[in-house]
Amino acid sequence: GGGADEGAAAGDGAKEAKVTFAIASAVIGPKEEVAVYAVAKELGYFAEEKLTVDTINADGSVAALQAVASGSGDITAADSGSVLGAAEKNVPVKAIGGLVQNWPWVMAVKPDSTITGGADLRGKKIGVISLASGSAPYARAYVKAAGLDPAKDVELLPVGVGAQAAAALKDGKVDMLALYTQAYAVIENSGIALKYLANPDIFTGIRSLSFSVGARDFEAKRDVYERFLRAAYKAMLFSAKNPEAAMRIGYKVFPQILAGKAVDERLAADTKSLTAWLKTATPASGTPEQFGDWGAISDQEWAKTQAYTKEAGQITGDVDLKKLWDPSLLSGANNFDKAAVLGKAATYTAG
Amino acid sequence: MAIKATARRAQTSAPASVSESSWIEIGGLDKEYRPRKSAPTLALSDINLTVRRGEFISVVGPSGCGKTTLLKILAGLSPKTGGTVRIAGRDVTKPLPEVGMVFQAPTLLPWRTIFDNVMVPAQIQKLDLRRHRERAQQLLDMVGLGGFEQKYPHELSGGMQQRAGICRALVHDPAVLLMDEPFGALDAMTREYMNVELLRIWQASGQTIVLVTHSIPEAVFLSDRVVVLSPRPGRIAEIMPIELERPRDLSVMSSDRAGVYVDRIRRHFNAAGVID
Amino acid sequence: MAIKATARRAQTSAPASVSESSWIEIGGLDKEYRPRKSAPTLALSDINLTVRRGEFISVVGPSGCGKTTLLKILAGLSPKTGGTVRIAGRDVTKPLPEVGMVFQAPTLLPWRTIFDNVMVPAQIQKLDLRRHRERAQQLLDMVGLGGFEQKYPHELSGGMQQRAGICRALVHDPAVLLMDEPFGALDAMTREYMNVELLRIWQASGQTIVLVTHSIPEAVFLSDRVVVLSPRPGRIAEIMPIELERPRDLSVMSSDRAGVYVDRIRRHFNAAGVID
Amino acid sequence: MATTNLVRKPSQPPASSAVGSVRRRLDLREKPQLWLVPAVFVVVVLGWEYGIALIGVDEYVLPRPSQVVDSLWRQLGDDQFWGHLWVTSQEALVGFVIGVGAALLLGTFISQIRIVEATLMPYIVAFQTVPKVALAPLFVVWFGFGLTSKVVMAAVISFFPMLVNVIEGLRAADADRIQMLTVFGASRSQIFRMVRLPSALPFIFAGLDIGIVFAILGAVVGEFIGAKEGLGYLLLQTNYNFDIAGMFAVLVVLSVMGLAAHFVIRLVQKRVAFWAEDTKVIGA
Amino acid sequence: MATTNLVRKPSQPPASSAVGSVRRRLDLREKPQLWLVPAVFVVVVLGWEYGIALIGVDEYVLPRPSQVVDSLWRQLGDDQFWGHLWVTSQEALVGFVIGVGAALLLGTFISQIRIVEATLMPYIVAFQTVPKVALAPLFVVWFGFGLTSKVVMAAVISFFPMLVNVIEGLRAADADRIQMLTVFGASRSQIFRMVRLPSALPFIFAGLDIGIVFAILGAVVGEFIGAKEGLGYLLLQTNYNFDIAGMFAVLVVLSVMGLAAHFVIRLVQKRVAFWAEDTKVIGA
Ligand SMILES: Nc1ncnc2c1ncn2[C@@H]1O[C@H](COP(=O)(O)OP(=O)(O)OP(=O)(O)O)[C@@H](O)[C@H]1O
Ligand SMILES: Nc1ncnc2c1ncn2[C@@H]1O[C@H](COP(=O)(O)OP(=O)(O)OP(=O)(O)O)[C@@H](O)[C@H]1O
Ligand SMILES: [Mg+2]
Ligand SMILES: [Mg+2]
Repeated sequence: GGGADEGAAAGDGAKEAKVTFAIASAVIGPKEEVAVYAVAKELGYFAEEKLTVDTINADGSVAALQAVASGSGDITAADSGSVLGAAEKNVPVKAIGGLVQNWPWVMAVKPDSTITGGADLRGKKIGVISLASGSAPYARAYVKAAGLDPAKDVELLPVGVGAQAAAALKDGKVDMLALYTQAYAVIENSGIALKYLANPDIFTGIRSLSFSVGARDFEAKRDVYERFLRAAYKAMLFSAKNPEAAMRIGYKVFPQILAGKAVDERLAADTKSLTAWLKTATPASGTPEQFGDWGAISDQEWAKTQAYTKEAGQITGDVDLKKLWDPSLLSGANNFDKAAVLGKAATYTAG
Repeated sequence: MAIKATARRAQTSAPASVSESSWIEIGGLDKEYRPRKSAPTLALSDINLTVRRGEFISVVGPSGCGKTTLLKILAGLSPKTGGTVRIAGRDVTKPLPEVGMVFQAPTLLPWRTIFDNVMVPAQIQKLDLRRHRERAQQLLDMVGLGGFEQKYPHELSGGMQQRAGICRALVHDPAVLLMDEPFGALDAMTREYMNVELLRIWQASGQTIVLVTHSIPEAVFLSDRVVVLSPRPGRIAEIMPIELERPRDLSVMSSDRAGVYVDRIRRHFNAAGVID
Repeated sequence: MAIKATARRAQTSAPASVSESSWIEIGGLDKEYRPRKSAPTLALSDINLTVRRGEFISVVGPSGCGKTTLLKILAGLSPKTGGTVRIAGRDVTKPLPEVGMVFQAPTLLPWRTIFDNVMVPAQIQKLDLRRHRERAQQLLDMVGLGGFEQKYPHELSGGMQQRAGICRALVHDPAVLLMDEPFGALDAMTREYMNVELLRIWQASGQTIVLVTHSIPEAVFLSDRVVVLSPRPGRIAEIMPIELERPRDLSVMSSDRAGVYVDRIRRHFNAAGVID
Repeated sequence: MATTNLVRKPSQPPASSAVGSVRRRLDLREKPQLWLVPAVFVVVVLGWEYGIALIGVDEYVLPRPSQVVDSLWRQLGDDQFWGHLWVTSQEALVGFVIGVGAALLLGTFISQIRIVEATLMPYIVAFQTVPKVALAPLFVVWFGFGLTSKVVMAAVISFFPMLVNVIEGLRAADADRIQMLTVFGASRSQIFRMVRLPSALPFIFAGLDIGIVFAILGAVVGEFIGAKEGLGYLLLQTNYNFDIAGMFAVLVVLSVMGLAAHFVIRLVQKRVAFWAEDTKVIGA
Repeated sequence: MATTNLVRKPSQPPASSAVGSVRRRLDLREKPQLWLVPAVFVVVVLGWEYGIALIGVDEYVLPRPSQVVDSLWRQLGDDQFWGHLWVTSQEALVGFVIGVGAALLLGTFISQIRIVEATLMPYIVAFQTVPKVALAPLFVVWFGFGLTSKVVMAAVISFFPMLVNVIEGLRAADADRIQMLTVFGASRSQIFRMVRLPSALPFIFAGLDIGIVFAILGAVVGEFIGAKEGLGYLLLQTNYNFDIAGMFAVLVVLSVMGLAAHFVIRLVQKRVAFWAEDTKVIGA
């Protein structure tokens, strides 16, 4: 990848820096680590920013936040609810940019199911990943939005993700699943057909993953984080434009995604998964050419997210957003040459 | 304290072909130990012996000549290398129910009281427990362990443990009794007393007894015949019938005739050179 | 096959105050066993005994009277309940290095060959291994275990194991030797032979020996004095000096004077009633 | 020089009972663990409370004991908490009984018939090396989302340590004792009951001790996979809520459960395998 | 009636060597496990392959052996796979050595000094009951995301079974043997080496057998918490990719690892604790 032609990269005065990106999941898959990290690394976006970025896998958002707060990692893309929870517990973290902006959770039923919406839910069993995961509060909120009492009118069953969840739905142990879109992509990839229910409006504007860093050395590393975000958003744009190329790059950087299979065997399915993930992390409508204002989270979105998180029990009171949310890096992070990235994406062929 | 002989003897049914005079038959018996890690040892060689029903046989021989080995083969505990061993007409390939044994080491179970240790055979053979409890108590009293019934083996002295082992072998009144130096850990007086008691029990019950002993006078005092084994590998050096009239009491031992027997057996040992 | 006495005897340094005539001092010794689960047993009561250096003492008494208990207390293995026990001027509260012991049961280590079992004391006390290996071999040959050095204990007969146990107690030539029925599992001939050998070793080495035995003639034959214990609780019934001239050989035992001693000791047993 | 003492002392001298009462009073000196254990506890807790800041561990990674105690206190006042505790205890206990029971039965069977051992053991080892956590989805599919799958997890994890110890223990029986019983005509099952089982007790109790600890672990891990209640679920929940002190409070409760079970097992051992205690040598 | 046979038989009759050669040939009859183990394997695999359709289990829940073999075959041809295998083996082995070594040392120390045991044991049990998976963030803070945290996990999990067995085993030594050594002036450490350790061997080998299985488990679970390589990571990845056959292939590899370790340990046991083999009774 070329340097200057792709926009305002790190200034000449910028120092070389090392950054550890904590993946908030124990596995590497066709999601942020591919769309953000792998692409930025492979295409030299990090190098342009004079960054050397490494990854660690932390088992979930909480562990990832603990890692960045305590300095085991520098930056993570963690669930906003968990970020709020951390802030409430005085864990020194800061949110510096949004990532997943569209509500990633959705309800799915068997194709032949008679359930069409919230009104049909009375007496049904809903499969959630676990009662201590984002999927449970989502299911409750969904039921509530339909005017039912989540505690009485439905039963939540922890079914996990993947095969276990698919089996539970297929065997009729649950009537529907409450998972994130990308988890469904994996299920569909294995040849199981699903029918999705529309989310009510209440979920629009609730934020999921956001970039978060440790608060203690935030000021000192401000510049480094800005450079990281810029590279990350460039990679997002590239991935949005050409998910298949992004996926190929993902295989190159993380060969373990293949788990012993051939690229051709997995590419179609993984690209589908990655696309599903990208849809949640980019504006709901429009083409990549129209995307901009990467990472912005409006006050209204924060309020909605906070209300939802409170409802879910992850926080008990209001969080001081001024302390938690620092959007000051975003203008610099958006300062890059979109056209160059898009052009490269359009013509990219894996080397 | 009289130990009553129970009537079980009569029950032991033998094939009609087994004559009372060859109750135990040992023919051409060989035994070689073949340990995995060291050289084989020939312990017994060409043993031939016929014991009639109700006979009292003693086996004497230098240490290590194969006495214990012989008893273990009779007890069905150790496989023979060659020859035949039959008890009451049956080939001995595993322990027979009518055989009881006193071991060279007392081998009591540490988790059982003395009384319960003595009751082991009765319990195993599911005999009338009430009657055998009585018998166990009588036996314990006889050997001087009255009052120690509820103690555990490690609270007893070596000789007391051995006596408990004798009670255990007698409690179910086995038709054939194999005894491996039962009185080795006893002082001379207790030993003589036990000899007399054993004779009394034997006479009342009609048991067939094979006794291994290190005491030649004891062998002469108790036995109908004394089998003298030669040093390793054990061969029969002589089988000596003891023609002292029964019932015998300890005074027999001071008689000249007994002395002759003792001397004659003793000569075998000297001839063999025993040690070195 | 002569076993040379090593010169270690002289090294045993005793406080100047300890006279050679009270090498072992037992005063008012009491011992009560107090098991957790059953009634206490008074094993020894008011034992008083002084042994001079180089003396050969035998202890006899009915089974269960406390002989083993006495040896274990002397060996520092079992705590006394009352009284004093001193060896070479030192209170015995734990095992003393100059004491060796032959146990009533042979207690060999199953994971060691016979030879290595015999070498245990030399190894423990980090003695010159080369010289002691020679000595171990001599001892094994003496007791008739030549050729069995590389066997494991379970491949030996009871009497052979006991003999190995004797070799082990002798290999490091301890100043004080405690022997608990060392010849119990041996036939009469082997026993007599071992008696003679023991006397020879003792005379050459000047060891102080306390021997527990069930054989009264053996006690008389070997000892300077014989301690007779009464039945439980063990008390000293008599301490009998044996005034037979040394060196002794087996013919001594057929002498009238020896017979008198034997009879006198035997009377103690009869008087006590021994069993029941 | 003959000394005879003709006054026979009573076999239970008065001194004996006196010793008994002294013993009871000196408990603290005879069993210094009675104060040493709490002492160590206090030292550890104080060190943790005040040392944590020094070594620079953050509270949200390792909370201070005072915070944990606060949280614990709050939990203990909550009925739901006792519900969780009850569920996990139940799962662990039932799983323990099943796992250990199965190990006892299979171990007995296996060790009695050499050929069965040689044939089955490789499969058992192979199965044990499979991380049960990875099989969790299968467990849930097979045993449902309720108690059963957690009980199965607890049973499966506590099974193996017990099995190995049972097999090894039943083999350790003294050959002479077995010979003795054989001569008296004992059947296999009598030999088993009279000799093999008692001889195996030290092994079996070691297996039980390991087993109960792993049964609790198994139940908790089972709850990680898919549960609506139980301490494992509570762990997930507190972690999800970033309530690290609360999470440690649950961990403390789990520890106490394990401890209690350990002490019960050791107590039973002392009662059941009493002879091993009595034969110990003084000063060795 | 005196019978004497004066011809002394050679102590090694020719028959003896004949028996030896016959033995070697009859291996399959003397060790029927040599064909029974594979036989059971074939039956299980065939039953699984064809029975699975009958009982209606979906492939993505429990794949057919043929699929697993396919997948395994592919994995074995992949360099990455060998990397994963190497990483996990390393973690498990190093963890095993550390855990088991620490248990041996601490167990020795603990069992020699009663008071230390009474004081420390409660804490060890308490620590063991804590689900290590829940402590993941701590592990990561302390030991990083690299090999170390997995090694620690393997060590910690294999430690406890070994510890309990070591303590119990060192206690099981025969009191008479200890007395014997004591009389000859043996120091504590000599008693330990000459009696306690050999007596404890059956316990120690049971502990090793359990320990290696748990060390592999520990390494895998450690990889679950946060790893970029290793078979545990591969399990997560295949599961995430819905590649259930691939996941089972990894499980098979883990099983084989456990099996291999088990056989090595049993082989060593036969060599080291030979006397236990030799004293067994024939037919009991
Ligand atoms: N560990 C013990 N616990 C309780 N009582 C014991 C213990 N050891 C021995 N005794 C009791 O002490 C008494 C003396 O035992 P000891 O072993 O000293 O006798 P002994 O003279 O050696 O007998 P033997 O000649 O039979 O070996 C016996 O009554 C015995 O029951
Ligand atoms: N299990 C075994 N393995 C190998 N050799 C053995 C075994 N048992 C005994 N022997 C050997 O067989 C021979 C005879 O032993 P046995 O025990 O029968 O002698 P014994 O006559 O009873 O001697 P003792 O009077 O000393 O008890 C001995 O040489 C012994 O070494
Ligand atoms: Mg014998
Ligand atoms: Mg004794």
